[in-house]
Amino acid sequence: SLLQKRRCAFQVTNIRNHGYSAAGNVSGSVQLCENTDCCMAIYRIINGQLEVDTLACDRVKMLCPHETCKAQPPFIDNFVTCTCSTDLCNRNISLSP
Amino acid sequence: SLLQKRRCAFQVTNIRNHGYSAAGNVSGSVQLCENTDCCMAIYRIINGQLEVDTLACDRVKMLCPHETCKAQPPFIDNFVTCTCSTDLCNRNISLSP
Amino acid sequence: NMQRKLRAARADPSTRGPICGLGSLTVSLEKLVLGPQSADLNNCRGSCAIPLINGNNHAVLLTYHTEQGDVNERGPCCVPLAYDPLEVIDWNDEGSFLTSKPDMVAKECGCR
Amino acid sequence: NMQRKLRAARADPSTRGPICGLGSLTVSLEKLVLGPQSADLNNCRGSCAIPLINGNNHAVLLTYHTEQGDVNERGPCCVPLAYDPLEVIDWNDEGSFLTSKPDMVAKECGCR
Repeated sequence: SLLQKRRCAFQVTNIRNHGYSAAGNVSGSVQLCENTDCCMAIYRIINGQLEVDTLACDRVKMLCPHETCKAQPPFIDNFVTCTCSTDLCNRNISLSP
Repeated sequence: SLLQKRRCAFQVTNIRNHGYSAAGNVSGSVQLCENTDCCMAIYRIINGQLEVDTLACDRVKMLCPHETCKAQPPFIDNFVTCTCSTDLCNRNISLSP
Repeated sequence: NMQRKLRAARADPSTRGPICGLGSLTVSLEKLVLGPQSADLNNCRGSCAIPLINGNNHAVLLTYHTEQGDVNERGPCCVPLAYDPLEVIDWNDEGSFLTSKPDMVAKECGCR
Repeated sequence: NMQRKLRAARADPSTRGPICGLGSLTVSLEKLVLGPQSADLNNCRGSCAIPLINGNNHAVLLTYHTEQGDVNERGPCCVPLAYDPLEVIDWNDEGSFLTSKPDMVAKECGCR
């Protein structure tokens, strides 16, 4: 809604990634987005498995036209990125071939 | 000659003109040029009379193809400038129309 | 001062296209970073004629020189003089990370 | 790093004219100062293609963008990035005087 801030799943695996905390208050595994309606997920394909790299509110002004997180090629270096615009939508990712 | 430094008449009327001293040692009204073979004269036409503005060794990398100081138009704002390449040649100036 | 003198020396007033200035330019970053997919990096465009936009002495004298007929010389060009950084998502072997890239977004233009 | 990635993305090696660099340019100063009559102010000339000479992130991405087909956009331009001053003889009502003018002589070039 217009009054409620967007809530996104939050998980950061790379310890160099301090910047995402600035995107909004984190409580457990949920972040309350300060300046965006977009949630973001970055997965990495390791040995054929999708593993979480980063889940957070968007920090870098990505587009998020979809309600669910649909990752589309090209995938760079086995990283899979998607954005979405509903609460906690970045918990699940769907890959289109 | 190649061994002797160029000697030029020296006279600076504008008190803002500190820079010319750096062109060579000054003794009375003669300057011994440090880095150039060119003498320079700047006159100013005031009430139809030529008055000395600056006589010194050249500081700003002027050309001096002539042995005597021949000023040629265009004259900017009544300033008349000439350069020459013999000792004390900038004592006298000749105007070509 | 030098520009004033040159302006006085010019015969005709300039009647060319848009003068040098900042405009929007959206560039795809898709193969370079994990995000954003694209960004408005701006660009500088427009003509450089006297009086020059943000010109300096070299640019003013170069304009004067080329306007006097040396058409083979590179004339002044409208280019960015200052930039903002842009935050992007880069990656290395340990995973993705946020990083601020310098000199990404043009924010001021001038003739050089 | 960003330039390396873009270079890898390019299909064909560049085979253009001289690349961006510094060259001599003698400019008349006759109507502007009492001396010198002319001076070598240098100029920057040459093509800006990847790998860019002294490029920065904006210039690299702009090159990439225009090389991908946006021919209407202003592409990177070879311009001076640093200058030396030049000593000239200027004048005012009190007479002539030596003065050092900044940004007169180009001494380093790059693509912007």
